[in-house]
Amino acid sequence: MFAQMSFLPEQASAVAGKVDALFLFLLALTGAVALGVTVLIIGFAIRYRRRPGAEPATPRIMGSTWMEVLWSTVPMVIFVGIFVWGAQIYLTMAQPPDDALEIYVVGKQWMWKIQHPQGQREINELHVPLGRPVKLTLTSEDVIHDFFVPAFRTKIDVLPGRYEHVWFQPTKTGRYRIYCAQYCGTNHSGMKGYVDVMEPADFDAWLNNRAEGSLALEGRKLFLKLQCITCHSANSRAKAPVLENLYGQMVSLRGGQAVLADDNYLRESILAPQAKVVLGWEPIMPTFQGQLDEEDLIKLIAFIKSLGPGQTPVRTEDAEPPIAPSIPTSPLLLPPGNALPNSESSPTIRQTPAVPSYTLPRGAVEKAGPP
Amino acid sequence: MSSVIAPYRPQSAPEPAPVSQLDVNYLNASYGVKSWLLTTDHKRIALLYLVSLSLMFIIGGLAATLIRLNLLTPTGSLVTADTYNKLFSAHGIIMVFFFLVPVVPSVLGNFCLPLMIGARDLAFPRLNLASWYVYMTGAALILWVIFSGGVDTGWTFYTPFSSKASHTDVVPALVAIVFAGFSSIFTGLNFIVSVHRLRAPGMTWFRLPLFVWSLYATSVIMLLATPVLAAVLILVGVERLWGIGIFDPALDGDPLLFQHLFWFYSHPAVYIMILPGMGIISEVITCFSRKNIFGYKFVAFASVGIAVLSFLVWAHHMFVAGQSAYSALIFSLLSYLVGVPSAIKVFNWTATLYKGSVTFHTPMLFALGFIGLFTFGGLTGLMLAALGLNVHVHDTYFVIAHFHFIMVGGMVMAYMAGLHYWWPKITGRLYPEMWGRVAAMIIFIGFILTFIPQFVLGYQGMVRRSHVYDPQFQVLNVLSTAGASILAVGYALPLTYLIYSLFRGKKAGPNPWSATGLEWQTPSPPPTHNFAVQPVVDCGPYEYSLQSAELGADVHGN
Amino acid sequence: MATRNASVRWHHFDSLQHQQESTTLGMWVFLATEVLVFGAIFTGYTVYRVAYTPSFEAASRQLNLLIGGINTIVLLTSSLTMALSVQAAKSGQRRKLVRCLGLTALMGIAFLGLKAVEYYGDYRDKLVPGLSFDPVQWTAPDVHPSQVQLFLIFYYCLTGLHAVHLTIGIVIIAILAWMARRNVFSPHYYAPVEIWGLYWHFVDLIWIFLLPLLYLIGTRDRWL
Amino acid sequence: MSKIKTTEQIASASLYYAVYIALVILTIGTVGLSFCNLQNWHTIVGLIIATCKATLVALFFMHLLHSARITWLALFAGLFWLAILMSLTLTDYLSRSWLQY
Repeated sequence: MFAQMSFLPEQASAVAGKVDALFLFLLALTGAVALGVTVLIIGFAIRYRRRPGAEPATPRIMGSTWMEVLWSTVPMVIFVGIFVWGAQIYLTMAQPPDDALEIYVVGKQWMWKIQHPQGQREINELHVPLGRPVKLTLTSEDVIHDFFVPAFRTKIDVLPGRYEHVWFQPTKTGRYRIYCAQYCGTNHSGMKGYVDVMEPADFDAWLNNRAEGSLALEGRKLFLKLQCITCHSANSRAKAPVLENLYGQMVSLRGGQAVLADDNYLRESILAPQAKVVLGWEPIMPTFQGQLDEEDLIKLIAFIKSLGPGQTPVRTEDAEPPIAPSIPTSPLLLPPGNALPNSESSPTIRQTPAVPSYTLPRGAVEKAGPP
Repeated sequence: MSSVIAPYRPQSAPEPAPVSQLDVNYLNASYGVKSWLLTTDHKRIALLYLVSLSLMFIIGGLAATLIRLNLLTPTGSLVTADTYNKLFSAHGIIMVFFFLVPVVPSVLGNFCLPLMIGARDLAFPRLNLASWYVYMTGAALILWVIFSGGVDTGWTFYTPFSSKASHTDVVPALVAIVFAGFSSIFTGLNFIVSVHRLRAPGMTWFRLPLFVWSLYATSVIMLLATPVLAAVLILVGVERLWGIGIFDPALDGDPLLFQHLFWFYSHPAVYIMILPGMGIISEVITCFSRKNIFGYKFVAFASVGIAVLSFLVWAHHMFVAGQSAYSALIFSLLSYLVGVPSAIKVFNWTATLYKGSVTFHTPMLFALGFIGLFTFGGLTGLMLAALGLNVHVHDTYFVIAHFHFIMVGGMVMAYMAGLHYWWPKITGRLYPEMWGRVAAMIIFIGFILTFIPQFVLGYQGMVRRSHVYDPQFQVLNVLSTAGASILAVGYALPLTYLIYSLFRGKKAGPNPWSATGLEWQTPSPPPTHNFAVQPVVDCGPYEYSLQSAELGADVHGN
Repeated sequence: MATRNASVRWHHFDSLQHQQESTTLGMWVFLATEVLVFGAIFTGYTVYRVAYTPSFEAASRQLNLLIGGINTIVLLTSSLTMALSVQAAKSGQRRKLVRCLGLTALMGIAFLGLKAVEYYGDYRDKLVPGLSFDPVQWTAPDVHPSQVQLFLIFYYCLTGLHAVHLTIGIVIIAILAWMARRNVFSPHYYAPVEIWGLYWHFVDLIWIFLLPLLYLIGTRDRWL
Repeated sequence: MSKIKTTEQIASASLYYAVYIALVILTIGTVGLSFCNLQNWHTIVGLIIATCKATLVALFFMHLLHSARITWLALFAGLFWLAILMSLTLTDYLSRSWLQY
């Protein structure tokens, strides 16, 4: 019922209702407090106004400790309650489910570039299926932007040089505004677009209609074109670690630390290979800083994430793999826990799930430095 | 008035001062431009600040006017996007760094603090004058930057936009703000040493007026936060000039580090703005309800508590900026802590009215308006501090409305209350009371109309710093602009009648409000050295009940 | 004597002693502010120092410890002469006061001179990001040119800000020496010597922390 | 504050020289230690020695030892706020990668 009230924007994600519930609760609570204070002030002011001709004598009231204690501790307790409620929602927002559909977003002055794992690319439009959790991995090519979808109640700053994540679960088909909420220069307020929430079947049709090479496939081409395969080969003469099944695992480094091979780690290892050198290998890799734009990086990372055992390309001539038959891409048709990017239609990739061989417990990751 | 037995009892009674003393005051003790530009009298320096800050307020207000006019239509038909960005940057920079932060300490604080503690001047008069010159240097520089092309970074100067992408005069703007910062450091230093060393005999810590307590707490923030701002702005300048990467992720820097250091100043700066306002309200509420403040020590310690806690909450400006979720949890919890002392103050002011003898003079109307608006602004702060909710409203007009409620609804209302309260002391003249009340009402109504729609806009998803917006937001934006025009009339009124009062206002006499503070025990305007004889204090600051009891009915006959 | 005291006492203080206590407190409060000016930059330094330890250690080893060490001694000596100046002022030894203040200022100048030599050496060694920097020489494992640059930027910002403070100190100490020659100070009035002494010692304190943070964060095998 | 304290404050020159010698020895010590292999402990050791030196300078050269409580308070405020700045900033950096996405 409340959601129909005109001052609330449309609710189109699973979390929107929770956010609005907290908002309406706080609105009622603070409204009551504000009303109480206002009534008291106006009431006192009128009740105790100076009457013409009356003496301005007033009782000498210095205060009351128990009242002070009361109105310090009661707000305190309420505040802690609000904090817990708000924190719960925030933590939900911060942890995408494992089966979320992953889509990449690159912000630049002043547009949103979106890449689907299947290779579809869009500008200022984001197509997503209804009901399926969607995890966005976002980065920026220049300054800080902010990906804001009011109908989803989600917002995240998009920083250059690192990946941020945000997720949502659309609950209603339709077109919803995307805004850039972080001031980013001249055309900041024009940096907007739409999320298109579609029925899963329509989404599949859309995906297939527009199929180009998948992201991982594009990444594979880059991997070969950039001669990465020369060192990161699967044979015994490899000069660099094999990348199969790397994503999501802990990697031991020279110097004794270990690091989780996540998006940010892969990104860093491409741009600054000397930063975290894998134990047992020489730091011989050159940097690719300046040779790759953000979209290329995403392609390469998508490729590395897709690499299952035995899937490293063999020779550089394999740049154009044979066309593969289309497979059902509807996320709803996939077995649970099988993330879409890992099972898409790259021909050299078998249809077996290529998810990391084990999943780390959350929070078990060794702390690392800033970005 | 001859029988006044004021709670502050000067050693020799504050009889109507001899004619010769009344004649010579700080305003007419000497004439000429030089006697003003080289003055070390805190009261004259306060007036120098008053004039320069009013000018800055008008310029910042003009920028706001253009912004609101541009937002009348969704397509932003008045100015170009670049101009719009420069306008809101100019508005933010001028209002925050060159008006709100210095205004109450530098004008009312400078004027009143020595009088209220019974001192002949601030501890370092020459430093005080120097701080005005430093401020003016910064102000001149920022005006030059704004009128020679402007700066388009917003007042927050987020990197890497400010250090790499912006093509405007960022570095001179940074330098100007560093100047303004040093000016407030000097002022804060002066206040702290004065409160410690120059209190009149008998003026113990718990007999200090609450305005002095709040100025003291403000000074602590000024001294300990401003240097961080100076340092981080210098780093941005170095990065920009030198082309290196302190905060540039392409060179292994971290843009969030800038935000941490920036908000370490800029969040406490909000309390630099609001704390002195709270002090003013304590003075005005007690005076116009003829009551002791309810819970003096709690209000005083709440000021100090706010000063300390304000430093522990800065990263609530960064909940969606990419800081760690654990850090966000810590800062959210701490943000709620700082709400407690503010709540204590509001409840105590309300309780002070209880069984008072309330009159509705202009300062009181402004003060009551302050309590209402500040309460509302503070309560919306609770919403912003709730993590899950913050994600949605962050960087939207909800935030804009929230901080305008605190800074304009709170701070500017309080400043108006203080200005009207001490105006007779400063100038020796009374302003037309009726016009004052009208202005207070107009400002209150205009303010509500301007900023309530912005809360709704923000929750509906209109992002801040928008030159153009979606058509469904237009109705509320037009409403807001309409409110802003009422607000503009409201602000123009005091400017007019206060200047008018300088020439035609009735003589005020030393104590038109029958107030208890030491500043009212000396003629209006005060003589150059404030007091003819050293005052001695033997009771608390708000003994209106005792005063009334001893004086009988005619105490408030004005 | 009385009239001279009256001329240096401001009207709003009860006595010279009252005034001196107030100015001393003022300087201490100002120094607390200064702690945070440097503290902000230290915080930035700390963040990157924790994140990029190997690069920071490698870069630190390239700094000239010989000059850094000598400069530390120079500054400590100047602090000694400054402390002796305050003592001389308190006990009214005018010639000693002038001599000690002069020595202090001279040692400050010596520090800046050595620092200039060091900066020039850094420039020749290609340790100045933006002006003269050689990314190729940083090849050790885990060492990155961009992170080395970050260390160097903080090195220049911190030592540069320190040098600015020192320069201000030198000018003021020189003025005080000149005033002392003109016999302005007496055992009753020496507040300026006292408070600017505090300032000078503070600048020394900053350097005491800069030495380990900039020069001594990795194991060294050579001075330069 | 009182007159008596002021006369007490005139410390003997020999104390200053002693402090100075201690400072020089500590400086030589800390520089010397940088040639020993302390692994990750260089900064910690360096900061501890620097804190000792700073304490000596503050207590004796800056007369903190005989100063009023308010002077201590000013110094404490500066250091305390620096601690706030550093520790709360580091809560972010040190916990950045705890929560995995």
